[in-house]
Amino acid sequence: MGARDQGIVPARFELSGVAFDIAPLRTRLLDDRAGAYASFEGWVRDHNDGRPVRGLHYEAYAALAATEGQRIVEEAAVRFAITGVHCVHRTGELAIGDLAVWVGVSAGHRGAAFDACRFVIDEVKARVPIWKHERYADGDAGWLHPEPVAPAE
Amino acid sequence: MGARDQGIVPARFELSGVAFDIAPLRTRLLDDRAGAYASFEGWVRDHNDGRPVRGLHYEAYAALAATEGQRIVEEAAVRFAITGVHCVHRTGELAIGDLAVWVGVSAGHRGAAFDACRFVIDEVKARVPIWKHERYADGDAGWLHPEPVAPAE
Amino acid sequence: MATVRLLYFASLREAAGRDTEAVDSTAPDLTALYAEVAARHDLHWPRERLRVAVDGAFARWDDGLRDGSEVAFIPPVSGG
Amino acid sequence: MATVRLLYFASLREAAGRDTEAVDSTAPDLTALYAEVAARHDLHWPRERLRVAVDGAFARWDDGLRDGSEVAFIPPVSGG
Repeated sequence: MGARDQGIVPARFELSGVAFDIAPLRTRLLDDRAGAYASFEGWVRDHNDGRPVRGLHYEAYAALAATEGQRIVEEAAVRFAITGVHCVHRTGELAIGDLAVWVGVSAGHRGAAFDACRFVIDEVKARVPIWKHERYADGDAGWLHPEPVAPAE
Repeated sequence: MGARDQGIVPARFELSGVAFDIAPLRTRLLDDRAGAYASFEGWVRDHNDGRPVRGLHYEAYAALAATEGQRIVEEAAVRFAITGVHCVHRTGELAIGDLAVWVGVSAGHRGAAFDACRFVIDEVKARVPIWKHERYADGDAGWLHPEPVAPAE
Repeated sequence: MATVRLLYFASLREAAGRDTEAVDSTAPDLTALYAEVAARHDLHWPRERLRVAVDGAFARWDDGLRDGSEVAFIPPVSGG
Repeated sequence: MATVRLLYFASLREAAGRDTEAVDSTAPDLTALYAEVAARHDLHWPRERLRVAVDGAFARWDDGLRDGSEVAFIPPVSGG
């Protein structure tokens, strides 16, 4: 893609301690050269592994999460023919239905947009030092520390 | 997924002769059971196959497009573990940067959301009777009728 | 003899110079109907590149003509 | 002897009962440092399940201790 050849693909990762609006972030990815936009949102579900969930909390090692997240979006900009990529991950207290993470990718064609979007969320889940603490309806609570080789969802 | 087991996955396809807002359509896909949302947007690019594009027009065989599009989203609801799917395709006159097509999918997990979203846009492009008429910067114009076995983008 | 309404879209519409017309035909099937129509309007699309629909649903080329039906010849699509 | 600041997160933080502490250690590398810390705080995470970071960047377990650095033991992550 022209954008990649010119080395000017905007690639940005951020942590946010508060709820954020996707609309203005999406608008910044609009590009007259781009014919495709793929996005992913992770929402807080009302259950996990069959247990009713009441709410959750994300803790981050902020300094390392910011650098590792930025590395991931920059890897995506190199690996895929895209025109822009942005990811924002929440920290702090979240309720059912709240937006936990957003990834937006613009590209010339849809294949690269989908592939880069999937790459970013997969890598963020695997590599960025953020931990989920779930509170269950039965009063129990706990940190999620998935097995290293988790089955693909 | 529970939603699929219960046979109540909302699946909807529409044509729109005018610009439409994505936000309320996305909101209708929110679901407390859903942890993942994937979306795709097709935008009008300023070029195609190296030729500068000034604008375009989509013509549809509306009756057949509506039934074939609806069949596609219902196929997606059966094939993938999703909680909702919606696709809207524009017809009529569009300018550079305008939204041509939107697909939104909610699901328990991200794999199904991405796969269903990709399935819907691929099938819509291959099967729904909608035709693109491009106007080029050099004054030329023409209908796009891709070869049946187009290379994957 | 069946009377059918033909619909044309995109470049087929431009080539035929109309978006619809009523035709009376004795063609035994949709393949033969397209051959008649292509000859009359000088359409250059080979049938193998087209699909055919009857009354808003995809049909088979060897389907017979139903009197009063609406028949559309579908050139390769380019939505999305 | 190096003085380093340790950071704990998630269940490691709960097990250690603190989110940070300063320690003086003669451990030759980060592997040995974690062994010391795990014994003192009764941490049950095997080192193989953890990653280690120094001054905000992932590090190797056989890296030596840098005096004045910040060391974090990273349990399996669960963002997204």
